[in-house]
Amino acid sequence: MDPGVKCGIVVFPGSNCDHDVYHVLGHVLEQETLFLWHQKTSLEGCELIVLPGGFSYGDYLRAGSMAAHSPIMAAVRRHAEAGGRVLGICNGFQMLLEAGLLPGAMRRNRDLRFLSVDVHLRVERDDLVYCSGYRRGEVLRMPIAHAEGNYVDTDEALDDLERSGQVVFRYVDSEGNLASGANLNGSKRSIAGVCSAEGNVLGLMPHPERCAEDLLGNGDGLALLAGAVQAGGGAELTAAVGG
Amino acid sequence: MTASGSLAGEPAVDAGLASEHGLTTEEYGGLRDLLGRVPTYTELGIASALYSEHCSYKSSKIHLRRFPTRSRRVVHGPGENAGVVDIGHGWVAAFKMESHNHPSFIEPYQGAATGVGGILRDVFTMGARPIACLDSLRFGDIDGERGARMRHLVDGVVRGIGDYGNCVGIPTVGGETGFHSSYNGNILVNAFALGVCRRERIFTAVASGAGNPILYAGSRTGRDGIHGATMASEAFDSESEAKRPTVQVGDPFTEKVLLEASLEAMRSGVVLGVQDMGAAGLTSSCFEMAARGGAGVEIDLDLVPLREASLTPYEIMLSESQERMVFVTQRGQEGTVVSILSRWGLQARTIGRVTDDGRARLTFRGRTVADMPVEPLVDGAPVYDRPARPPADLARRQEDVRPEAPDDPLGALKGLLGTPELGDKEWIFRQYDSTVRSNTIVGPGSDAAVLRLKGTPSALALTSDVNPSYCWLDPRLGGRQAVAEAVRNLATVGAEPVGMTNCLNFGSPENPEIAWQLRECISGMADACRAFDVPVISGNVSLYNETEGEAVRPTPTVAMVGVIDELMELGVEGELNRLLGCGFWRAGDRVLLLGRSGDEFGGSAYQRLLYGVEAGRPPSVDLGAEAALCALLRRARRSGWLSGCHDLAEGGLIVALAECAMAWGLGMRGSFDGGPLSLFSEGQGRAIVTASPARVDDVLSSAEAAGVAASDIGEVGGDRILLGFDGGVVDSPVDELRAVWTEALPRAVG
Amino acid sequence: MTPDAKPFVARVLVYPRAEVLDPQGRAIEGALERIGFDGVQRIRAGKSFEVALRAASSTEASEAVDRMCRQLLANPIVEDYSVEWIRA
Amino acid sequence: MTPDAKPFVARVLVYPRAEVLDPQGRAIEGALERIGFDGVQRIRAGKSFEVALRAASSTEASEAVDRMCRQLLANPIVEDYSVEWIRA
Ligand SMILES: Nc1ncnc2c1ncn2[C@@H]1O[C@H](COP(=O)(O)OP(=O)(O)O)[C@@H](O)[C@H]1O
Ligand SMILES: [Mg+2]
Repeated sequence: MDPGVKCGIVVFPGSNCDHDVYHVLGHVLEQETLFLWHQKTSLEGCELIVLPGGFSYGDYLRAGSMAAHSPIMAAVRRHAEAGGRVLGICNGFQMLLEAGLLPGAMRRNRDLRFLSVDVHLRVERDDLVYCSGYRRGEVLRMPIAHAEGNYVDTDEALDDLERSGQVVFRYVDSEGNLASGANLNGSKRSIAGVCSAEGNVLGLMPHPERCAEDLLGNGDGLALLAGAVQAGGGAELTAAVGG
Repeated sequence: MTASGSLAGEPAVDAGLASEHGLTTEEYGGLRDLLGRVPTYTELGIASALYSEHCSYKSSKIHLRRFPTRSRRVVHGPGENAGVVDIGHGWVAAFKMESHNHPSFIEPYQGAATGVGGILRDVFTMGARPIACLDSLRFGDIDGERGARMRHLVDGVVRGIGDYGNCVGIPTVGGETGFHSSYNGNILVNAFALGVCRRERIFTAVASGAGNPILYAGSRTGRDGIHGATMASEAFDSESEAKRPTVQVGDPFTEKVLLEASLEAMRSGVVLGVQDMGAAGLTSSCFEMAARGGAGVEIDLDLVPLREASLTPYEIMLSESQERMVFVTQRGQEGTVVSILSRWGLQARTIGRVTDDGRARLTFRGRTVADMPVEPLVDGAPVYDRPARPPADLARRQEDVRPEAPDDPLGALKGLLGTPELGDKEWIFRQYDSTVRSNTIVGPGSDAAVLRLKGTPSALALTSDVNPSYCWLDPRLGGRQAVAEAVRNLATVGAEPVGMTNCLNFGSPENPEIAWQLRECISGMADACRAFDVPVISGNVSLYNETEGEAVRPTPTVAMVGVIDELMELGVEGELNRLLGCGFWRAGDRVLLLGRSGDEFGGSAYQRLLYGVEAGRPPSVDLGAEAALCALLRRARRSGWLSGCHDLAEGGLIVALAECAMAWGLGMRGSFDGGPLSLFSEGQGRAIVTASPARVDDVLSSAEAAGVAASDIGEVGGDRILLGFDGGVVDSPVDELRAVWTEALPRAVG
Repeated sequence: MTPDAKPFVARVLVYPRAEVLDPQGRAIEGALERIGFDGVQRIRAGKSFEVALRAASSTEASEAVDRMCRQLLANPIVEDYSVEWIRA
Repeated sequence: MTPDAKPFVARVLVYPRAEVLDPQGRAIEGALERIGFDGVQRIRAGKSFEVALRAASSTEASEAVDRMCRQLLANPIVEDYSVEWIRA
């Protein structure tokens, strides 16, 4: 693999996809990858910060709400504000919302049950570093596994989000069409993933790290992580996306 | 010790109180003799827990001895928290199955959740990292008004299992779910967990080295679950309501950090022994750990972290509060463990030490409240050879009831697919995270789940099986069949069985007819284990599953683990998850039927679910023919000949073909040499395989060489199932079958 | 329910029973402490429901709410409930 | 917190904001109807927390609880909260 970026995976008590992300970044993509304990206050020079899935602190209040106050989150915030890459997957996405690094909030899934299934996603942007391996409109298959992935915000906020092109992935059917049957958790406007205005912070509910190897029958998620570790980006990224 | 061990407010101990604790007159007498005095209240509580069926296996021990427990792969057989087998490349797998039937009936959500928690702790106390769970569930009638409570139980159990396993981050990759009115008053919730670790990292629960400290870690001790072990050893009656406060509440977050912290502590090199507090809490963990080390223990109960200060020694020793562990470390090194645990936000505290006098001595506020010999209480618990005799109505049960041939085989097929029993179980398993840890190649919905083993070329396969109707009609045959089906399910993915665990769910062994069922089932299972050379490495017995005299169907749940040595021999990477599943996915593949098809309808789904008849002799199980079929399947898999495989089970050939078609929505066209009734026969030792036309001859000629009947019955393709048989044809769009099948369970659970 | 039913609004509070583990309460205590609230002594975490219903009388309304609590809103095995009236 | 802090107990109620769909409330309404409660008009499903804390004064206590709500107990995008005092 090409020299990419140094990756840090934040481990919160209750994270449980930390090792899965590590496996893809460290072993499949062969990047320098380390775990960052939630009590750290420095990111140790990591350029890509991943907030992994799981049930941080048990998620006993709202998913991600307690982790959002972890000591390391101040450093993650500074990193994000400086244009650094932050990728939140599932519980990590929930943390980014709770920490205010991405707009919106999560409610419990529409039918109030945990959902562990494969879904189809439509790629809404291909100008983000994360999506550089995808084409706009492309349909991906990825697993979801969550109880609180029902994305919501006010209508005005959602309009703003759409206008500024911050919706990155939507739940669709296998043909790429919006359909309520394909939006299993009930998210507003079928939103599955959003980015910050500058495009450097991305959060999504599906798990790209669980579908990054052919051996597991699905490699659709690999390009997302491969994009995330691409060298360069940084400043150019901000310029290219324009915010 | 004198009676000074009694505390103010404690009831006086006598034979009557002992009997309320479930001890027989003889057991109580034996206890008094052992101590040489009247036991204290705390001691009585401890003895009643250790003598309970749940902890002592007093009614089943004598039968369990029949199981083969050794093989060249077995590292630890029964007796540890979980059995351990070698799975190659320097790795071992630790696994076990446990019941949580009674708690789940009382409080389905917490009962099932804490069942998962308990089995996970059994695995990680061995030093193994849990990587997969299975759950085997039996419910009663869920239809109509009368089924309302049962639907509530289904909902609660499934949520409980899901919420716990999902939070800890262990995928639930398979299981089984059955429905039968015999479970109306007593559902079954059996949870299985498997963990892996490097061979040299395995730990055992041993207390050794006089003077070494005993540390308590995890949640504080509360009043919950007091007497759970005793409760699991009693039949239900109207008083069970009153036992409700004994339900434990699970905290999966604490479990997750306890898991990580414990594994880290075990890697630190200072830990000598680890034991979780499961049934009978601190009592069983201290006594069993001491017994294994031939040691004694001294515990200061004032040091046990409590949720409420008012807990008595009796309550402290019997509490079943969840997410608690005991560590024994080298003397002077306890600080290492304390600091690892505290990094994970957990408290650890020294509560006592190991001694060398073989006694358990407990003190509380300056008084000795228990002083008992360890070994005789743990290993010397009574063993009963309960009277056993076949049920009076056995002959009537087994009377052959010839089924009627279906006028409308397609209608009968739809009828079966539309029952919760044979319907799609996705409504259940989509509530379980089945892909976390990113090892799942084949998840729930197939014959066997398949997990890659990172860092090795191999994979593990898992399955859980039993047919309670077969076991009720002929327990010996039913026991055999359960093992045979498990071996066959593993063979469908090319896996060699390496070990088995089980959960024996029966009614009261004090009823001679149930004792007979238990004995016969175990014999049948043991015979089959020998025939297939599969060791039993762990297990659990759950007796007294009955309510007001009505026992559950005998349900000896089998969970089996297999190894695929070289995963890549089976096919190319991107196709493995499809070709190891049991669905048609490649048009043009040939469909072959392996195994001899005879008419077998005793206890069949056809009779039971369509006609309400549960009678006859269950399908015969020819262990030699099964072994030949399984060897053939494994060979064909390893040779990369197969693109899919599905064994024939409930509902027979036509149901199996429908399942293959519904998996990916791809149909088949072919013909079967038999009448309409034979489509539904449950003759054992059969499987459907698919292969590209170029491979058909290889499969057929190997089958011939192996003495396994084989015929080409059709071709994969199109969007219909079209199967000709003697006198007619079954013809249906796959979508129509799928609609019936997928709706069955969601509709039933409302 | 009679045609002349009147509107009532109850508030139902459901908490884990005192002797039962309250993992959520413990977790919140921990989180509050971590973010610097040092005066917190104890958190009990529970559910609250606002139930608007029509009933012929306050007795009937209160009986109905009580039944709801026992049958659905609270799990008596692990939870206690209490009812207050917002509109009686 | 000063040494002469006094004990306070607040009750915090957190409900989905009016304009946000309350799937749990809807589910409970459905379930109540199915089991035969026909007078139910509307259910709001929320959370309640009992917060026991020590503070120097009631003003201080109420400020602390307010901050807890904003920082942790409620998410303003989807939830509203209210505070009542059980022991003020
Ligand atoms: N409670 C459950 N949890 C997880 N998976 C389940 C459960 N019940 C059934 N399944 C899955 O549904 C599929 C069908 O089950 P079953 O008919 O018992 O399979 P088989 O007859 O091959 O043993 C299996 O893949 C099984 O793993
Ligand atoms: Mg099968």
